[in-house]
Amino acid sequence: MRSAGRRWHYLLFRWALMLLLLAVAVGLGYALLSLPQQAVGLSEQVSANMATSGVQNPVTAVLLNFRGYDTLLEMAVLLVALLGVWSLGSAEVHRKIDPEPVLSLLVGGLAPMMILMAGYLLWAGTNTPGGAFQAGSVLAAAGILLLLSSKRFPVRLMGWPLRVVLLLGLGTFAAVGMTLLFVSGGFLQYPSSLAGAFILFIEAAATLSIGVTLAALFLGGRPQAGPYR
Amino acid sequence: MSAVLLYALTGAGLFTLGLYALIIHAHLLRKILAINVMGSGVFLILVALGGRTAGAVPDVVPHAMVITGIVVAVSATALALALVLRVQAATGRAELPEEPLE
Amino acid sequence: MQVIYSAMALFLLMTLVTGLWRILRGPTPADRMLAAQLFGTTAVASLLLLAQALDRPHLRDVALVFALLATVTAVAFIRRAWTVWEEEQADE
Amino acid sequence: MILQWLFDSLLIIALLWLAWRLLGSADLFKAIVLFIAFGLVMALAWVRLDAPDVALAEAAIGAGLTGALLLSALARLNDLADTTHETHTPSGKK
Repeated sequence: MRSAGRRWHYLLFRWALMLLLLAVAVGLGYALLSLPQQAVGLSEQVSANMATSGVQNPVTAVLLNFRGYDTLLEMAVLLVALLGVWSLGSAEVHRKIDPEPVLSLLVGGLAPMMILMAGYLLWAGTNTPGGAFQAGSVLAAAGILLLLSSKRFPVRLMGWPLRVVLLLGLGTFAAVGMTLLFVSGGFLQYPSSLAGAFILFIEAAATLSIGVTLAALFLGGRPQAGPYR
Repeated sequence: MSAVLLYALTGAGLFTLGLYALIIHAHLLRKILAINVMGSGVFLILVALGGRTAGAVPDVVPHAMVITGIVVAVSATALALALVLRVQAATGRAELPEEPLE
Repeated sequence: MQVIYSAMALFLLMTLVTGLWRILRGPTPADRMLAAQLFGTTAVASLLLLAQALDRPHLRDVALVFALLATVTAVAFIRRAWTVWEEEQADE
Repeated sequence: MILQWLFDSLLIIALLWLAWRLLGSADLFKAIVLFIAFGLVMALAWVRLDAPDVALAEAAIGAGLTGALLLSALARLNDLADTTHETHTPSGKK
Protein backbone atom coordinates (compact mmCIF):
# COMPACT_ATOMS: atom_id res chain seq x y z
CA MET A 1 0.00 0.00 0.00
CA ARG A 2 1.22 3.40 -0.94
CA SER A 3 1.53 5.99 1.81
CA ALA A 4 0.12 9.49 1.44
CA GLY A 5 3.58 11.00 1.04
CA ARG A 6 4.54 8.59 -1.70
CA ARG A 7 1.27 9.25 -3.48
CA TRP A 8 1.91 12.99 -3.33
CA HIS A 9 5.38 12.46 -4.75
CA TYR A 10 3.91 10.40 -7.54
CA LEU A 11 1.44 13.12 -8.50
CA LEU A 12 4.20 15.71 -8.39
CA PHE A 13 6.26 13.51 -10.70
CA ARG A 14 3.36 13.22 -13.14
CA TRP A 15 2.78 16.96 -13.27
CA ALA A 16 6.47 17.78 -13.60
CA LEU A 17 6.72 15.26 -16.44
CA MET A 18 3.71 16.75 -18.21
CA LEU A 19 5.16 20.26 -17.93
CA LEU A 20 8.52 19.07 -19.20
CA LEU A 21 6.96 17.27 -22.18
CA LEU A 22 4.77 20.29 -22.91
CA ALA A 23 7.99 22.28 -23.12
CA VAL A 24 9.43 19.66 -25.48
CA ALA A 25 6.33 19.82 -27.68
CA VAL A 26 6.32 23.62 -27.77
CA GLY A 27 10.03 23.66 -28.56
CA LEU A 28 9.61 21.16 -31.37
CA GLY A 29 6.64 23.07 -32.75
CA TYR A 30 8.56 26.34 -32.62
CA ALA A 31 11.52 24.75 -34.39
CA LEU A 32 9.26 23.39 -37.12
CA LEU A 33 7.44 26.71 -37.57
CA SER A 34 10.66 28.68 -37.79
CA LEU A 35 11.95 26.58 -40.67
CA PRO A 36 11.80 28.27 -44.09
CA GLN A 37 8.46 27.76 -45.85
CA GLN A 38 10.18 26.44 -48.94
CA ALA A 39 13.33 24.41 -49.20
CA VAL A 40 14.74 22.61 -52.18
CA GLY A 41 16.47 19.92 -50.14
CA LEU A 42 18.29 17.40 -52.25
CA SER A 43 15.64 17.11 -54.98
CA GLU A 44 17.72 19.07 -57.49
CA GLN A 45 20.73 16.80 -57.07
CA VAL A 46 18.49 13.75 -57.37
CA SER A 47 16.79 14.90 -60.57
CA ALA A 48 20.12 16.00 -62.06
CA ASN A 49 21.59 12.54 -61.60
CA MET A 50 18.52 10.47 -62.51
CA ALA A 51 19.74 9.93 -66.08
CA THR A 52 22.87 8.08 -64.92
CA SER A 53 21.19 6.13 -62.10
CA GLY A 54 19.92 3.29 -64.30
CA VAL A 55 16.34 3.37 -62.94
CA GLN A 56 13.34 5.67 -63.36
CA ASN A 57 11.97 5.60 -59.81
CA PRO A 58 13.85 8.29 -57.84
CA VAL A 59 13.32 6.49 -54.50
CA THR A 60 14.94 3.32 -55.84
CA ALA A 61 17.76 5.44 -57.29
CA VAL A 62 18.41 6.99 -53.86
CA LEU A 63 18.18 3.66 -52.02
CA LEU A 64 20.29 1.51 -54.31
CA ASN A 65 22.54 3.99 -56.09
CA PHE A 66 23.07 7.44 -54.54
CA ARG A 67 22.98 6.21 -50.95
CA GLY A 68 23.62 2.53 -51.59
CA TYR A 69 25.84 2.11 -48.56
CA ASP A 70 22.90 3.13 -46.31
CA THR A 71 20.88 0.24 -47.67
CA LEU A 72 23.86 -2.09 -47.39
CA LEU A 73 24.24 -1.26 -43.71
CA GLU A 74 20.51 -1.64 -43.20
CA MET A 75 20.71 -5.21 -44.41
CA ALA A 76 23.37 -5.68 -41.74
CA VAL A 77 21.03 -4.18 -39.12
CA LEU A 78 18.31 -6.68 -40.06
CA LEU A 79 20.79 -9.52 -39.72
CA VAL A 80 21.98 -8.28 -36.32
CA ALA A 81 18.37 -8.10 -35.09
CA LEU A 82 17.85 -11.69 -36.19
CA LEU A 83 21.08 -12.78 -34.47
CA GLY A 84 19.81 -11.12 -31.30
CA VAL A 85 16.53 -13.03 -31.47
CA TRP A 86 18.29 -16.32 -32.22
CA SER A 87 20.69 -15.89 -29.32
CA LEU A 88 17.71 -15.77 -26.92
CA GLY A 89 16.68 -19.36 -27.53
CA SER A 90 14.99 -21.63 -30.02
CA ALA A 91 11.47 -21.23 -31.37
CA GLU A 92 8.63 -22.97 -29.58
CA VAL A 93 7.22 -25.98 -31.35
CA HIS A 94 3.53 -26.64 -31.09
CA ARG A 95 2.59 -29.79 -29.23
CA LYS A 96 -0.30 -30.87 -31.40
CA ILE A 97 -1.24 -30.09 -34.96
CA ASP A 98 -4.91 -29.53 -35.63
CA PRO A 99 -5.68 -29.59 -39.33
CA GLU A 100 -7.87 -26.68 -40.33
CA PRO A 101 -9.28 -27.19 -43.83
CA VAL A 102 -10.46 -23.59 -44.33
CA LEU A 103 -7.10 -22.17 -43.30
CA SER A 104 -5.13 -24.52 -45.58
CA LEU A 105 -7.40 -23.61 -48.47
CA LEU A 106 -6.90 -19.90 -47.77
CA VAL A 107 -3.15 -20.20 -47.39
CA GLY A 108 -2.88 -22.37 -50.48
CA GLY A 109 -4.56 -19.64 -52.49
CA LEU A 110 -3.08 -16.56 -50.87
CA ALA A 111 0.59 -17.44 -50.36
CA PRO A 112 1.32 -17.88 -54.10
CA MET A 113 -0.50 -14.61 -54.81
CA MET A 114 1.70 -12.83 -52.27
CA ILE A 115 4.87 -14.28 -53.76
CA LEU A 116 3.67 -13.14 -57.19
CA MET A 117 2.95 -9.68 -55.76
CA ALA A 118 6.46 -9.56 -54.27
CA GLY A 119 7.95 -10.36 -57.67
CA TYR A 120 5.80 -7.68 -59.29
CA LEU A 121 6.80 -5.03 -56.73
CA LEU A 122 10.47 -5.89 -57.21
CA TRP A 123 10.21 -5.67 -60.99
CA ALA A 124 8.03 -2.55 -60.98
CA GLY A 125 10.25 -0.84 -58.40
CA THR A 126 12.69 0.32 -61.06
CA ASN A 127 10.26 2.80 -62.59
CA THR A 128 7.16 3.03 -60.35
CA PRO A 129 6.68 2.87 -56.56
CA GLY A 130 7.96 -0.42 -55.19
CA GLY A 131 11.34 -2.00 -54.63
CA ALA A 132 13.29 -4.43 -52.50
CA PHE A 133 11.90 -3.42 -49.10
CA GLN A 134 8.27 -3.50 -50.11
CA ALA A 135 8.71 -6.73 -52.04
CA GLY A 136 10.61 -8.26 -49.12
CA SER A 137 7.85 -7.32 -46.69
CA VAL A 138 5.19 -8.91 -48.89
CA LEU A 139 7.35 -12.03 -49.19
CA ALA A 140 7.71 -12.10 -45.40
CA ALA A 141 3.92 -11.88 -45.07
CA ALA A 142 3.63 -14.99 -47.25
CA GLY A 143 6.17 -16.74 -45.01
CA ILE A 144 4.29 -15.73 -41.85
CA LEU A 145 1.04 -17.03 -43.33
CA LEU A 146 2.73 -20.39 -43.95
CA LEU A 147 4.17 -20.44 -40.41
CA LEU A 148 0.76 -19.59 -38.94
CA SER A 149 -0.96 -22.39 -40.83
CA SER A 150 1.24 -24.92 -38.97
CA LYS A 151 2.85 -26.22 -42.11
CA ARG A 152 5.67 -28.57 -41.23
CA PHE A 153 8.90 -27.21 -42.65
CA PRO A 154 11.47 -29.79 -43.83
CA VAL A 155 14.41 -30.18 -41.45
CA ARG A 156 17.01 -29.99 -44.14
CA LEU A 157 15.87 -26.48 -45.14
CA MET A 158 16.29 -25.17 -41.58
CA GLY A 159 20.05 -25.68 -41.49
CA TRP A 160 22.51 -24.15 -43.89
CA PRO A 161 20.05 -23.41 -46.76
CA LEU A 162 18.22 -20.97 -44.48
CA ARG A 163 21.47 -19.30 -43.45
CA VAL A 164 22.62 -18.96 -47.06
CA VAL A 165 19.39 -17.18 -48.00
CA LEU A 166 19.67 -14.93 -44.92
CA LEU A 167 23.16 -13.84 -45.96
CA LEU A 168 22.40 -13.64 -49.68
CA GLY A 169 21.33 -9.98 -49.71
CA LEU A 170 24.17 -8.59 -47.64
CA GLY A 171 26.68 -10.88 -49.37
CA THR A 172 25.61 -9.93 -52.90
CA PHE A 173 25.52 -6.26 -52.00
CA ALA A 174 28.99 -6.31 -50.45
CA ALA A 175 30.45 -8.49 -53.22
CA VAL A 176 29.14 -6.21 -55.98
CA GLY A 177 30.37 -3.17 -54.06
CA MET A 178 33.84 -4.58 -53.57
CA THR A 179 34.09 -5.74 -57.19
CA LEU A 180 33.17 -2.26 -58.37
CA LEU A 181 35.74 -0.82 -55.96
CA PHE A 182 38.46 -2.67 -57.85
CA VAL A 183 36.99 -2.27 -61.35
CA SER A 184 35.74 1.31 -61.39
CA GLY A 185 37.55 2.69 -58.36
CA GLY A 186 34.57 3.53 -56.17
CA PHE A 187 32.48 1.50 -53.71
CA LEU A 188 29.09 0.84 -55.37
CA GLN A 189 29.91 3.21 -58.26
CA TYR A 190 28.01 1.48 -61.04
CA PRO A 191 29.04 2.11 -64.66
CA SER A 192 25.99 4.03 -65.87
CA SER A 193 25.24 1.73 -68.83
CA LEU A 194 24.99 -1.31 -66.54
CA ALA A 195 23.58 0.42 -63.45
CA GLY A 196 20.01 -0.81 -64.03
CA ALA A 197 21.11 -4.45 -64.29
CA PHE A 198 23.31 -4.21 -61.19
CA ILE A 199 20.50 -2.62 -59.18
CA LEU A 200 17.96 -5.24 -60.19
CA PHE A 201 20.43 -8.03 -59.36
CA ILE A 202 21.17 -6.64 -55.90
CA GLU A 203 17.49 -5.95 -55.26
CA ALA A 204 16.48 -9.50 -56.14
CA ALA A 205 18.96 -10.91 -53.62
CA ALA A 206 17.98 -8.30 -51.03
CA THR A 207 14.26 -9.08 -51.46
CA LEU A 208 14.83 -12.77 -50.72
CA SER A 209 16.96 -11.98 -47.68
CA ILE A 210 14.60 -9.33 -46.27
CA GLY A 211 11.60 -11.60 -46.71
CA VAL A 212 13.22 -14.60 -45.04
CA THR A 213 14.78 -12.46 -42.27
CA LEU A 214 11.45 -10.84 -41.36
CA ALA A 215 9.64 -14.19 -41.38
CA ALA A 216 12.41 -15.66 -39.18
CA LEU A 217 12.08 -12.70 -36.82
CA PHE A 218 8.38 -13.51 -36.50
CA LEU A 219 9.31 -17.02 -35.33
CA GLY A 220 10.90 -15.46 -32.24
CA GLY A 221 13.79 -17.89 -31.89
CA ARG A 222 16.18 -20.25 -33.63
CA PRO A 223 14.10 -22.43 -35.94
CA GLN A 224 13.66 -26.15 -35.45
CA ALA A 225 11.73 -28.50 -37.66
CA GLY A 226 8.05 -28.62 -36.90
CA PRO A 227 4.86 -26.63 -36.74
CA TYR A 228 5.26 -23.47 -34.70
CA ARG A 229 3.18 -22.07 -31.94
CA MET B 1 0.00 27.70 -42.52
CA SER B 2 0.57 25.09 -45.21
CA ALA B 3 -0.73 21.52 -45.02
CA VAL B 4 2.73 19.93 -44.93
CA LEU B 5 3.62 22.01 -41.87
CA LEU B 6 0.42 20.79 -40.21
CA TYR B 7 1.55 17.20 -40.77
CA ALA B 8 4.99 18.01 -39.37
CA LEU B 9 3.36 19.44 -36.25
CA THR B 10 1.24 16.29 -35.98
CA GLY B 11 4.49 14.32 -36.09
CA ALA B 12 5.84 16.39 -33.20
CA GLY B 13 2.60 15.73 -31.30
CA LEU B 14 2.84 11.97 -31.88
CA PHE B 15 6.47 12.03 -30.73
CA THR B 16 5.56 13.79 -27.49
CA LEU B 17 2.59 11.48 -26.82
CA GLY B 18 4.80 8.47 -27.35
CA LEU B 19 7.52 9.85 -25.08
CA TYR B 20 4.99 10.47 -22.30
CA ALA B 21 3.60 6.93 -22.57
CA LEU B 22 7.12 5.49 -22.73
CA ILE B 23 7.99 7.11 -19.42
CA ILE B 24 4.82 6.48 -17.41
CA HIS B 25 3.88 2.91 -18.39
CA ALA B 26 5.51 0.05 -16.53
CA HIS B 27 4.44 -2.74 -18.89
CA LEU B 28 7.15 -3.50 -21.43
CA LEU B 29 4.75 -4.23 -24.32
CA ARG B 30 3.24 -0.76 -23.86
CA LYS B 31 6.73 0.73 -23.95
CA ILE B 32 7.30 -1.00 -27.30
CA LEU B 33 4.05 0.44 -28.66
CA ALA B 34 5.07 3.88 -27.37
CA ILE B 35 8.44 3.68 -29.12
CA ASN B 36 6.69 2.72 -32.35
CA VAL B 37 4.37 5.73 -32.08
CA MET B 38 7.39 7.97 -31.46
CA GLY B 39 9.03 6.50 -34.56
CA SER B 40 5.92 7.19 -36.65
CA GLY B 41 6.03 10.80 -35.45
CA VAL B 42 9.63 11.17 -36.55
CA PHE B 43 8.88 9.62 -39.96
CA LEU B 44 5.93 11.99 -40.39
CA ILE B 45 8.14 15.01 -39.65
CA LEU B 46 10.81 13.83 -42.10
CA VAL B 47 8.42 13.20 -44.99
CA ALA B 48 6.38 16.34 -44.32
CA LEU B 49 9.49 18.52 -44.34
CA GLY B 50 10.52 16.86 -47.60
CA GLY B 51 7.29 18.19 -49.13
CA ARG B 52 8.28 21.86 -48.85
CA THR B 53 9.64 22.03 -52.41
CA ALA B 54 8.35 24.73 -54.74
CA GLY B 55 7.22 22.35 -57.49
CA ALA B 56 4.76 19.49 -57.33
CA VAL B 57 7.49 16.86 -56.81
CA PRO B 58 8.55 16.33 -53.19
CA ASP B 59 12.12 15.67 -52.08
CA VAL B 60 12.57 11.90 -52.30
CA VAL B 61 15.66 11.51 -50.09
CA PRO B 62 13.60 11.62 -46.84
CA HIS B 63 11.18 9.11 -48.42
CA ALA B 64 14.02 6.65 -49.01
CA MET B 65 15.26 7.09 -45.45
CA VAL B 66 11.78 6.59 -44.01
CA ILE B 67 11.36 3.33 -45.96
CA THR B 68 14.57 1.96 -44.47
CA GLY B 69 13.48 3.39 -41.12
CA ILE B 70 10.16 1.51 -41.22
CA VAL B 71 11.89 -1.80 -41.92
CA VAL B 72 14.47 -1.19 -39.16
CA ALA B 73 11.63 -0.26 -36.77
CA VAL B 74 9.80 -3.54 -37.41
CA SER B 75 12.94 -5.62 -36.93
CA ALA B 76 13.79 -3.74 -33.72
CA THR B 77 10.22 -4.36 -32.54
CA ALA B 78 10.63 -8.08 -33.19
CA LEU B 79 13.87 -8.14 -31.19
CA ALA B 80 12.27 -6.16 -28.37
CA LEU B 81 9.29 -8.55 -28.25
CA ALA B 82 11.64 -11.54 -28.03
CA LEU B 83 13.44 -9.82 -25.14
CA VAL B 84 10.14 -9.11 -23.37
CA LEU B 85 9.18 -12.78 -23.67
CA ARG B 86 12.53 -13.73 -22.12
CA VAL B 87 11.95 -11.27 -19.27
CA GLN B 88 8.51 -12.78 -18.69
CA ALA B 89 9.91 -16.31 -18.72
CA ALA B 90 12.73 -15.38 -16.32
CA THR B 91 10.90 -13.17 -13.81
CA GLY B 92 7.24 -14.15 -14.27
CA ARG B 93 6.18 -10.63 -15.20
CA ALA B 94 6.68 -8.40 -18.23
CA GLU B 95 6.77 -5.18 -16.26
CA LEU B 96 9.25 -2.93 -14.66
CA PRO B 97 8.67 -2.54 -10.91
CA GLU B 98 6.40 0.47 -10.48
CA GLU B 99 8.19 2.47 -7.84
CA PRO B 100 8.43 6.13 -8.77
CA LEU B 101 10.70 8.43 -6.74
CA GLU B 102 12.44 5.88 -4.58
CA MET C 1 -15.54 14.17 -61.63
CA GLN C 2 -12.39 14.62 -59.55
CA VAL C 3 -14.42 16.50 -56.95
CA ILE C 4 -16.90 13.63 -56.69
CA TYR C 5 -14.08 11.11 -56.16
CA SER C 6 -12.48 13.33 -53.52
CA ALA C 7 -15.80 13.79 -51.76
CA MET C 8 -16.34 10.02 -51.75
CA ALA C 9 -12.86 9.45 -50.35
CA LEU C 10 -13.60 11.97 -47.62
CA PHE C 11 -16.88 10.22 -46.85
CA LEU C 12 -15.06 6.87 -46.57
CA LEU C 13 -12.55 8.44 -44.18
CA MET C 14 -15.49 9.65 -42.09
CA THR C 15 -17.01 6.15 -41.94
CA LEU C 16 -13.55 4.86 -40.99
CA VAL C 17 -13.38 7.25 -38.05
CA THR C 18 -16.87 6.13 -37.03
CA GLY C 19 -15.64 2.54 -37.12
CA LEU C 20 -13.19 3.46 -34.38
CA TRP C 21 -16.10 3.40 -31.99
CA ARG C 22 -16.46 -0.38 -32.40
CA ILE C 23 -12.76 -0.92 -31.69
CA LEU C 24 -13.06 1.13 -28.52
CA ARG C 25 -16.32 -0.47 -27.37
CA GLY C 26 -15.62 -4.13 -28.12
CA PRO C 27 -16.88 -5.98 -26.13
CA THR C 28 -15.17 -9.19 -27.36
CA PRO C 29 -11.72 -9.25 -29.02
CA ALA C 30 -13.39 -10.51 -32.21
CA ASP C 31 -15.48 -7.32 -32.42
CA ARG C 32 -12.37 -5.18 -32.17
CA MET C 33 -10.47 -7.29 -34.70
CA LEU C 34 -13.32 -7.23 -37.20
CA ALA C 35 -13.55 -3.46 -36.87
CA ALA C 36 -9.83 -3.22 -37.64
CA GLN C 37 -10.38 -5.44 -40.70
CA LEU C 38 -13.20 -3.14 -41.76
CA PHE C 39 -10.68 -0.30 -41.47
CA GLY C 40 -8.48 -2.15 -43.94
CA THR C 41 -11.32 -2.66 -46.42
CA THR C 42 -12.36 0.99 -46.19
CA ALA C 43 -8.75 2.06 -46.65
CA VAL C 44 -8.57 -0.06 -49.85
CA ALA C 45 -11.69 1.62 -51.20
CA SER C 46 -10.51 5.13 -50.38
CA LEU C 47 -7.06 4.39 -51.87
CA LEU C 48 -8.72 3.35 -55.13
CA LEU C 49 -10.82 6.53 -55.12
CA LEU C 50 -7.75 8.65 -54.40
CA ALA C 51 -5.94 6.95 -57.27
CA GLN C 52 -8.64 8.36 -59.57
CA ALA C 53 -9.03 11.71 -57.83
CA LEU C 54 -5.32 12.56 -57.63
CA ASP C 55 -4.52 10.83 -60.92
CA ARG C 56 -1.92 8.55 -59.32
CA PRO C 57 -2.42 5.10 -60.88
CA HIS C 58 0.30 3.57 -58.69
CA LEU C 59 -1.90 3.92 -55.62
CA ARG C 60 -3.73 0.85 -56.94
CA ASP C 61 -0.63 -1.19 -56.08
CA VAL C 62 -0.84 0.10 -52.52
CA ALA C 63 -4.50 -0.90 -52.40
CA LEU C 64 -3.62 -4.38 -53.70
CA VAL C 65 -0.95 -4.86 -51.03
CA PHE C 66 -3.43 -3.73 -48.37
CA ALA C 67 -6.09 -6.16 -49.57
CA LEU C 68 -3.65 -9.09 -49.71
CA LEU C 69 -1.92 -8.51 -46.38
CA ALA C 70 -4.94 -7.70 -44.21
CA THR C 71 -5.50 -11.46 -44.11
CA VAL C 72 -2.22 -12.06 -42.27
CA THR C 73 -3.38 -10.09 -39.24
CA ALA C 74 -6.74 -11.87 -39.27
CA VAL C 75 -5.09 -15.30 -39.45
CA ALA C 76 -2.63 -14.36 -36.68
CA PHE C 77 -5.59 -13.32 -34.55
CA ILE C 78 -7.48 -16.58 -35.16
CA ARG C 79 -4.46 -18.82 -34.61
CA ARG C 80 -2.95 -17.05 -31.62
CA ALA C 81 -5.12 -14.62 -29.70
CA TRP C 82 -8.58 -16.04 -30.29
CA THR C 83 -7.86 -19.64 -29.23
CA VAL C 84 -6.37 -18.37 -25.96
CA TRP C 85 -9.44 -16.28 -25.29
CA GLU C 86 -11.82 -19.15 -26.12
CA GLU C 87 -10.00 -21.45 -23.70
CA GLU C 88 -10.30 -18.84 -20.98
CA GLN C 89 -14.02 -18.46 -21.59
CA ALA C 90 -14.44 -22.25 -21.48
CA ASP C 91 -12.62 -22.39 -18.15
CA GLU C 92 -15.12 -20.16 -16.44
CA MET D 1 -9.63 22.90 -51.85
CA ILE D 2 -12.05 22.79 -48.95
CA LEU D 3 -12.30 19.02 -49.45
CA GLN D 4 -8.53 18.77 -49.15
CA TRP D 5 -8.55 20.71 -45.88
CA LEU D 6 -11.35 18.58 -44.48
CA PHE D 7 -9.50 15.41 -45.48
CA ASP D 8 -6.26 16.64 -43.88
CA SER D 9 -7.85 17.71 -40.63
CA LEU D 10 -9.88 14.51 -40.30
CA LEU D 11 -6.75 12.42 -40.95
CA ILE D 12 -4.69 14.38 -38.42
CA ILE D 13 -7.39 14.21 -35.76
CA ALA D 14 -7.76 10.46 -36.36
CA LEU D 15 -3.98 9.95 -36.04
CA LEU D 16 -3.62 11.89 -32.80
CA TRP D 17 -6.76 10.42 -31.27
CA LEU D 18 -5.75 6.84 -32.16
CA ALA D 19 -2.29 7.42 -30.67
CA TRP D 20 -3.81 8.84 -27.50
CA ARG D 21 -6.30 5.98 -27.06
CA LEU D 22 -3.83 3.21 -27.89
CA LEU D 23 -1.23 4.51 -25.46
CA GLY D 24 -3.76 5.05 -22.70
CA SER D 25 -5.86 1.89 -23.06
CA ALA D 26 -5.98 -0.45 -20.07
CA ASP D 27 -6.47 -3.57 -22.19
CA LEU D 28 -3.34 -4.69 -24.04
CA PHE D 29 -5.27 -6.44 -26.83
CA LYS D 30 -7.27 -3.29 -27.48
CA ALA D 31 -4.05 -1.27 -27.60
CA ILE D 32 -2.64 -3.64 -30.23
CA VAL D 33 -5.75 -3.50 -32.42
CA LEU D 34 -5.72 0.29 -32.16
CA PHE D 35 -2.06 0.21 -33.18
CA ILE D 36 -2.94 -1.81 -36.30
CA ALA D 37 -5.61 0.78 -37.13
CA PHE D 38 -3.04 3.52 -36.51
CA GLY D 39 -0.76 1.93 -39.10
CA LEU D 40 -3.60 1.91 -41.65
CA VAL D 41 -4.37 5.61 -41.11
CA MET D 42 -0.63 6.33 -41.30
CA ALA D 43 -0.58 4.75 -44.79
CA LEU D 44 -3.34 7.15 -45.87
CA ALA D 45 -1.26 10.03 -44.51
CA TRP D 46 1.72 8.93 -46.64
CA VAL D 47 -0.55 8.92 -49.70
CA ARG D 48 -1.69 12.43 -48.86
CA LEU D 49 1.95 13.56 -48.52
CA ASP D 50 2.62 12.20 -52.02
CA ALA D 51 4.94 9.41 -50.89
CA PRO D 52 3.53 6.26 -52.55
CA ASP D 53 6.73 4.29 -51.91
CA VAL D 54 6.46 4.92 -48.18
CA ALA D 55 2.74 4.11 -48.32
CA LEU D 56 3.57 0.74 -49.90
CA ALA D 57 6.14 -0.06 -47.21
CA GLU D 58 3.75 1.00 -44.45
CA ALA D 59 0.89 -0.99 -46.01
CA ALA D 60 3.01 -4.14 -46.23
CA ILE D 61 4.52 -3.81 -42.76
CA GLY D 62 1.72 -2.07 -40.88
CA ALA D 63 -1.08 -4.24 -42.27
CA GLY D 64 0.76 -7.55 -42.36
CA LEU D 65 3.81 -7.89 -40.18
CA THR D 66 3.45 -5.67 -37.10
CA GLY D 67 -0.05 -6.91 -36.34
CA ALA D 68 0.96 -10.56 -36.58
CA LEU D 69 4.12 -9.96 -34.51
CA LEU D 70 2.35 -8.13 -31.70
CA LEU D 71 -0.66 -10.48 -31.56
CA SER D 72 1.47 -13.61 -31.35
CA ALA D 73 3.79 -12.01 -28.77
CA LEU D 74 0.74 -11.14 -26.64
CA ALA D 75 -0.59 -14.70 -26.92
CA ARG D 76 2.78 -16.14 -25.84
CA LEU D 77 2.96 -13.65 -22.98
CA ASN D 78 -0.45 -14.80 -21.73
CA ASP D 79 0.58 -18.46 -22.16
CA LEU D 80 3.70 -17.86 -20.07
CA ALA D 81 1.67 -16.03 -17.44
CA ASP D 82 -0.73 -19.00 -17.24
CA THR D 83 2.04 -21.56 -16.85
CA THR D 84 3.73 -19.61 -14.05
CA HIS D 85 0.36 -19.11 -12.28
CA GLU D 86 0.79 -15.39 -12.18
CA THR D 87 -2.28 -13.22 -11.83
CA HIS D 88 -2.39 -11.52 -15.17
CA THR D 89 -5.26 -9.72 -16.84
CA PRO D 90 -6.05 -11.71 -19.96
CA SER D 91 -6.96 -9.90 -23.13
CA GLY D 92 -10.54 -9.05 -23.80
CA LYS D 93 -11.80 -9.19 -20.23
CA LYS D 94 -13.16 -6.30 -18.34
